[in-house]
Amino acid sequence: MTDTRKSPTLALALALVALFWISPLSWVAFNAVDPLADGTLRWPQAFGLANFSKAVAGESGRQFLNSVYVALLTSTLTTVFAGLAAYPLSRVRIPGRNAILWALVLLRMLPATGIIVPIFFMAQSTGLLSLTGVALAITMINLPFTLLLLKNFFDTVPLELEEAAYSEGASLFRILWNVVLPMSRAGLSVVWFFSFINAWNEFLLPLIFVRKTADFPMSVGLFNSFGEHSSVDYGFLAAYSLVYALPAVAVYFLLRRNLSTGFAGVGVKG
Amino acid sequence: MFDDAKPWIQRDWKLVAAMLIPAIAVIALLLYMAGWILVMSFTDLALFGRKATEWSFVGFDNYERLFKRRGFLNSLWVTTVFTVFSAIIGQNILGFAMAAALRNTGRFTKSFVEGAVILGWILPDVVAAYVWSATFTENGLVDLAILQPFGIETRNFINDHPLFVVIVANVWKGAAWSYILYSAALDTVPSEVVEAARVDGATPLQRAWHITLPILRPHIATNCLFITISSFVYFPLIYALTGGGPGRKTQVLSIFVYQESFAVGKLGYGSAISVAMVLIVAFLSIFYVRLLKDPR
Amino acid sequence: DLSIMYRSQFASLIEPGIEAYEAATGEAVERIPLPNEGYDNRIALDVASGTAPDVLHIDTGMVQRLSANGDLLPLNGMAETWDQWQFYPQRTLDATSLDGKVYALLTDTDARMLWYSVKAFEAAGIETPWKPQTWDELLDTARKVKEATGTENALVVPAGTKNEEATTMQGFYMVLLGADTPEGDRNRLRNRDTGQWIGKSPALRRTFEFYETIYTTDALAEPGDQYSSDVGAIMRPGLISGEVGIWASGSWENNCIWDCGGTDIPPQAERDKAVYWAPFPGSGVAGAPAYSNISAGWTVGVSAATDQPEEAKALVAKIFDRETFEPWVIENGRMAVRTDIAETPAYQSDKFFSDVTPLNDQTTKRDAVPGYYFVSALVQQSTADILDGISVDEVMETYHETLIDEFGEDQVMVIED
Amino acid sequence: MTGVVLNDVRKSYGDLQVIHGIDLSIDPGDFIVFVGPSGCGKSTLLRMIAGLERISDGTVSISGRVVNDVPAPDRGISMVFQSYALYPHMTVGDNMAFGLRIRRTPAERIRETVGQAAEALQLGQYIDRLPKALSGGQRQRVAIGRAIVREPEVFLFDEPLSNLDAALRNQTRMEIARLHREIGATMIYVTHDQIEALTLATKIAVLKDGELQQFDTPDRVYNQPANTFVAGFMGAPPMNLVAAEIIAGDGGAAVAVLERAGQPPVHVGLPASRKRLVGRRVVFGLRPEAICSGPVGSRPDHAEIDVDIDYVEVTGADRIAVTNFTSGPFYARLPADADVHEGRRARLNFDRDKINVFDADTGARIAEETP
Amino acid sequence: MTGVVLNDVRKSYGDLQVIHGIDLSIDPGDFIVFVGPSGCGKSTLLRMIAGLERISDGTVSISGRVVNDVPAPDRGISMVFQSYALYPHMTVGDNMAFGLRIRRTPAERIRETVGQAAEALQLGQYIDRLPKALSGGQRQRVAIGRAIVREPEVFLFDEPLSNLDAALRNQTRMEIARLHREIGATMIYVTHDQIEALTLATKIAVLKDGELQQFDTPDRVYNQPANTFVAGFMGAPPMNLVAAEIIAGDGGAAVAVLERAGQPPVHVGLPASRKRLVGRRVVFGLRPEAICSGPVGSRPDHAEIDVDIDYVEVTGADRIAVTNFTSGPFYARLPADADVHEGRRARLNFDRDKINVFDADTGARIAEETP
Ligand SMILES: Nc1ncnc2c1ncn2[C@@H]1O[C@H](COP(=O)(O)OP(=O)(O)OP(=O)(O)O)[C@@H](O)[C@H]1O
Ligand SMILES: Nc1ncnc2c1ncn2[C@@H]1O[C@H](COP(=O)(O)OP(=O)(O)OP(=O)(O)O)[C@@H](O)[C@H]1O
Ligand SMILES: [Mg+2]
Ligand SMILES: [Mg+2]
Repeated sequence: MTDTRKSPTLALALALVALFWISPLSWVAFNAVDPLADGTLRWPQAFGLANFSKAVAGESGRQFLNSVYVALLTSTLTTVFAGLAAYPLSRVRIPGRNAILWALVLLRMLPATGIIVPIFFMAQSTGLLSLTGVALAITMINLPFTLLLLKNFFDTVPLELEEAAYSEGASLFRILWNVVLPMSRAGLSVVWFFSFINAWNEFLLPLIFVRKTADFPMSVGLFNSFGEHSSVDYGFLAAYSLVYALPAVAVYFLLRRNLSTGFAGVGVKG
Repeated sequence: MFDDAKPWIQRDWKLVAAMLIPAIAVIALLLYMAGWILVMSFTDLALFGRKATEWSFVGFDNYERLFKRRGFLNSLWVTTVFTVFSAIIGQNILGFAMAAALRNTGRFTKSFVEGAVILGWILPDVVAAYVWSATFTENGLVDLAILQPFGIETRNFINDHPLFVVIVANVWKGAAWSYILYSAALDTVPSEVVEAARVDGATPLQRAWHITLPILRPHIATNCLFITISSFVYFPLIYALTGGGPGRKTQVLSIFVYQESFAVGKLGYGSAISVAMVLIVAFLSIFYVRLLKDPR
Repeated sequence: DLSIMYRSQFASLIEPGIEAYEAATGEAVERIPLPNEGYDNRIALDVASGTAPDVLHIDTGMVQRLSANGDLLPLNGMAETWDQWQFYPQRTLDATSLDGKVYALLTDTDARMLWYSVKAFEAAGIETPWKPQTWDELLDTARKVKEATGTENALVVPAGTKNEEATTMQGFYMVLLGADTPEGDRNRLRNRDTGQWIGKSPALRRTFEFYETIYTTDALAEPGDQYSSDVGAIMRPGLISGEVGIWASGSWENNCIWDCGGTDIPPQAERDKAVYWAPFPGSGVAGAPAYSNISAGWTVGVSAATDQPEEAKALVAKIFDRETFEPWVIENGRMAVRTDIAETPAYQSDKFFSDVTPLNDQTTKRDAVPGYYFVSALVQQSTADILDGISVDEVMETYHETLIDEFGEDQVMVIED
Repeated sequence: MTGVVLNDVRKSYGDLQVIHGIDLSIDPGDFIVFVGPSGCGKSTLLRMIAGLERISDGTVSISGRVVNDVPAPDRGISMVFQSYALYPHMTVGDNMAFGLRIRRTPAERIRETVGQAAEALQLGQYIDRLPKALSGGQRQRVAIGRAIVREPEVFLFDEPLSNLDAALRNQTRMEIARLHREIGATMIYVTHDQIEALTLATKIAVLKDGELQQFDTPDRVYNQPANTFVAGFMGAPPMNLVAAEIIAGDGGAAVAVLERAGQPPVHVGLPASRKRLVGRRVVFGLRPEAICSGPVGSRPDHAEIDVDIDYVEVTGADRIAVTNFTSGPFYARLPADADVHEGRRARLNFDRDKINVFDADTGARIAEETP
Repeated sequence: MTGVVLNDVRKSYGDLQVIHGIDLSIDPGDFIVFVGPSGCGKSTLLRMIAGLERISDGTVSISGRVVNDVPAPDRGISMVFQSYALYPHMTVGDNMAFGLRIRRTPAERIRETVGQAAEALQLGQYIDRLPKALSGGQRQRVAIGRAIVREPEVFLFDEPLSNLDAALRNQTRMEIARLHREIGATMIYVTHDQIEALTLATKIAVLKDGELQQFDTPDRVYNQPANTFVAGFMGAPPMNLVAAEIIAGDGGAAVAVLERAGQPPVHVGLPASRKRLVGRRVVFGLRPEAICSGPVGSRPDHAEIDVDIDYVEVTGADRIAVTNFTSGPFYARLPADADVHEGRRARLNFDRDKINVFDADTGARIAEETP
């Protein structure tokens, strides 16, 4: 229960926030349903789903699957790698571990355009110029940050629960699997979703890595709306971006219940 | 190192060490590449042309240029303003406030706001740029929906207040991340502790300030670091929206780098800028590190 | 197997050629259509790592970059094996040549000029067709348009960094080329004899001053619009509606103003009634050309790393086979690069083509040397500074210093008044 | 001073109702103790009064004002949580000072108040420690300290002494009693410790399964329990309950027939005030301490019974004899030197006037008739 | 069966030593209760035996084997944490079953064992709930259930009943006692409840500030406390301690002079077995329950004292009189019907043989001389 439940100020603030986020999207909505869309903000001149049928035609089915593949692989790899390493980092007192992690996170700053040359050559020499390579590359770039993130979440799992499991005979693996991970569901979900979206949105790496047209993800397909001489097919762009974004939003809603487990502080007194 | 670790870690220290392996391997790769960039920053390597193959070391030339060339310091300033207002203040605070406010609101409101916020995050940058261009351009959404009804003269905000527009756009685009992270982080705050503060008479703001925020300190520090980094290197939306202009008014460092290295293909110089940016952010983030450290 | 990489917008040109090749040889060709975005990046990396496809669809600027590095295969040999080679005039081949070797074949070319709004001109009482002879005349017209219609964009010459190459090609270089006599490359960015970049020259000064007049002194164009997320979306409808007076752009606008994709275009006569064009005039100083023009275009070339050079060339030949190539040129309103196509009745009878083709008698190319893109970016940034209100003197000083800093003192020259 | 009134308060979690309509009127300055079996709803009730749990139905009033929709911070209460709920990032001192700081109490005054409370709770030396470096009892004391420094109008204590040792519990209890006397605040206190309940309370509320069983003074709750549940719940060992049938004896006096497992029934003559019971089936309640041992006939006014001693528990001061008098355990609390031994037979006696009588069906107490 | 031996066990947190060298030998099948003031190190000791806390110095042996370096799961122990440490994401049933699952107990068997334990702890209906939907006492019972289903060789209970009501506590205590009898496990049990300590323990270990004060049977800990600390700690109210000087009386018999605040000292003649005390300064210890009230001279063998009654606490069964006999409170535990009243004067008496004597300086008990 909260004392904000019926607060009108809060309701008003939330309404404003919602308005701030929703109203700009009218551009997308209007252009998407307007077969005559010209990229300006105007009431649709005509209504029709032509843009959508274009957006889901042709390669986009396969591109969708490719996007799903990269995103799932990336998020899974990132979560597993980060999860494995975050536990020791959270529990073993390594001198300067925070500073080290921070320094590593800074590497994320190296801009894609700069880092792409070395990454490309590395992928080429290991035969990873493929979607799998893309997933690995994104995993690599994101790892320090996700590691730090997960460590923070692991830090909040009460040691006493691990002690209880340990004294009940649980191996390290079971302590992790049955206590630490379930208790960090919120953190894991965030890390997972973060990497998922990162991969879902990544454009440059797949463009450069993928050898076969059939392997392109949706983020590349989006740019088919851009023609020569900076001409843009706005109707297609708007419709495609919705078709592109909505599955990822749906993933969030599937994941969302993990963000509020209400476990914190329940099992232990103090 | 494992000496004062918990017994179950000591017992399985080999497994614990093994758990670190994938991360260490990946990070080693990353470091290797960072090293490559560092080395590149001392060369005149280019993406195209003769300098792509016949490059040579040029010492600190690239770094010197950075300060001599017009634009770097300006970009640094613009980036700092952009980061502080759009990320640290905008995304961070708004994201937190929403996470806190929506934690206990009804399902429908929550889903509605969340859906919009997350859609903004996932929407491709170029599309977001059109969205915001349509919002702030002459006769755009703001003009039509706010200014005209009140009889205020319409205007082109993008031309008049470009930095403001990109800041707003970036808040819109990026707050979802802070929102999601803080939603999860808030889940780790024991609800009874917050209840105790309520009983102690703390208002919602006081609870946030004295209880929730201190408990979330590591998460906040991490997030600040991350969004600072992201904003420092954030490129596509600003580029698509204003191209760094008018003039250099929104020429953030990432656009500066793009123009100096990518459009021009000068990898050496571009790397130097990147390295300099890393150093700058490293310097700025000393502040966050203090936030991360336990005060006691 | 052969592979080919091309921009997906050019599918209607490339794919019939591929199909014809596949039908002829029975070999499958691997197609890699890509969007514009990131295309150059991908090519550069593919070429550098040796993973490039055999045949590449690239723009002329890329040809210059790649050929200088030996990444493209010279195509001169095709003259013997392919009977349609003869229709490429030397002038066309020069655009894609380095040291006498041809590295790619143009799919089309273009010209650059001033597009004006008939509606705006009528409102300002300016007679059309309109053909200014000097910059003063041009500026005068613009002022009149501004006065009559109150438009923010009476005369738009691309500027700033957001427009990227358009600033240099449709804007700065077009002004520069008319700013001074062509003798000694006084009206260019680089002296082609000495190989030096020109750090200061009367032409550069006049060009910057021209920009200053437009964007600040006389406010004939709105600087902010040069940074909008879609400049074309302001200019093109603006020309039709009369909200934009004059816009410096290229020959493709004949279609693009109406619909770049090319499906919804009114008949030529109707188009001409709303928007028409004039050559970009010279400044009017002694020795300056009467008008200026610069061309570029897309090309197809063969990767130097290919292990099937002959097959690759055969594919190129199929793509440019007149049977499929000609319809593409006509339908897409491209300026023909080949004599045989330029001489077909269909092309000849097209009013726009016949009007515009003479422009290319006097066209120029950008400086096909390493370093060009640096200077181009510098030009873009310098115009941005003018937009920002920085004085011409200061912008020129910075321009000069940056060139020296980049290329060294001996690679930069100064042309005194 | 502030009274608290609960009016038909109910609480459901989803479909599960855990508080079934409780009416309770607490006078200003009262010291109310909630007792009841684990899980009966004491904490829930406290949390509803504190404003931490939505009230599903009914009203809670504080100082005559319905507070159902008043947020917790505005109710003028302070609370000790059963699970402490210490602020993990604050030192002991800061934990205690938090509520005062919120109210902008002058720093000097905070230091003083917190210092005093810490001393009283023997936490002086831990003032700069974080909760995670404290023992369980130390944490609990911090929780108490946090509540008492604020001097609110209503105190809510949820088992505040459960982790303290006897001496400290005694002291803290006295500290709480002193506080109650001095600032006259209304106190609502949950405990499982009967001594605590009986000594601290002005009134005790006995709960069972979310329903109020009895709300009365400690004396009456102990000596005149409202029903068999209260009788069996209060007191350790609890009141002995024995089924009986009342028949008419000589001169119409009531005589109880106590059934015994596998042995002949025992007849106990009852005082005159019990006449009306004749013919009813009842339950007798007898406190273990009302039972004495002694030589046969030593107390002629007492009823005597012979029992086998199953088991003797020595608790220091007493010997608790567990006998086979009824089918369940039947306790007698005897002095430590009483002559009872495991496995032996003994004769015990008890004062007839100390018998409580309950209805066999409803379990409700049947009061003595006043002649 | 398994014994546990502690040999000079020490524990420091950083510079702070909290356990100062404890030696303790626990026989197989013993039921040991640790008592001591809050923060004295009971939990720490338990955690060291469990293998959860590094032993800074000394050794812990289980079954004769030094286990300092043996991991907790291999020590054959199970533990109830003071803070429960329930897995918040598992249901009650899963919480209890976890340890069994780890050991690959057959599912059928797990269900049975857990079901039985849940029934015994009255948790049957909560088996599918998550801990967050349980009351404090229910959570504590889950913690107990989790420990007992595993049937280990050594049980460690850290205040397992602190949040249970008297009846349930009684039952659970019996359940634990039954378990102890049936599987014969060694039990180490921390409690603040003296009744629990005295009734359950085969031996009690009294700790103070990380040092062992006494380790002996409940009877001896209660009746022959090793020092004034133990004397004052055990029992509620605690043993009265009175400073005395022993002088020689008639015939060389020892006579104690008890000093009283603001009143003439009282002389108490001592039994013959106390002769050697003459001339020493000592502390007398007298249990409140050793004090009786009664008419003057009713017990000629007893020593009599006159006191003012400061305060009377009625705890149901007893009246605890707090008197001004010494400067601190001096308790007398009298029957509920004793004729003592607040503010009145009363004459009390006590059996001289029940006096405990401690050295005034060291506080150590001085045994009676055997004649
Ligand atoms: N991490 C720590 N750092 C420093 N001191 C600590 C730490 N943990 C416990 N202590 C101290 O060690 C002492 C013993 O703690 P322990 O928990 O063993 O007490 P306890 O006897 O169980 O007390 P209680 O009855 O209150 O639970 C306490 O004074 C406590 O403050
Ligand atoms: N979130 C919940 N969902 C469902 N039932 C709940 C929830 N919280 C508590 N309960 C149930 O409500 C009942 C009352 O709980 P409450 O905590 O008030 O008990 P209590 O009297 O304080 O017990 P204890 O003495 O054990 O602390 C319990 O049976 C408990 O299982
Ligand atoms: Mg409770
Ligand atoms: Mg403890």
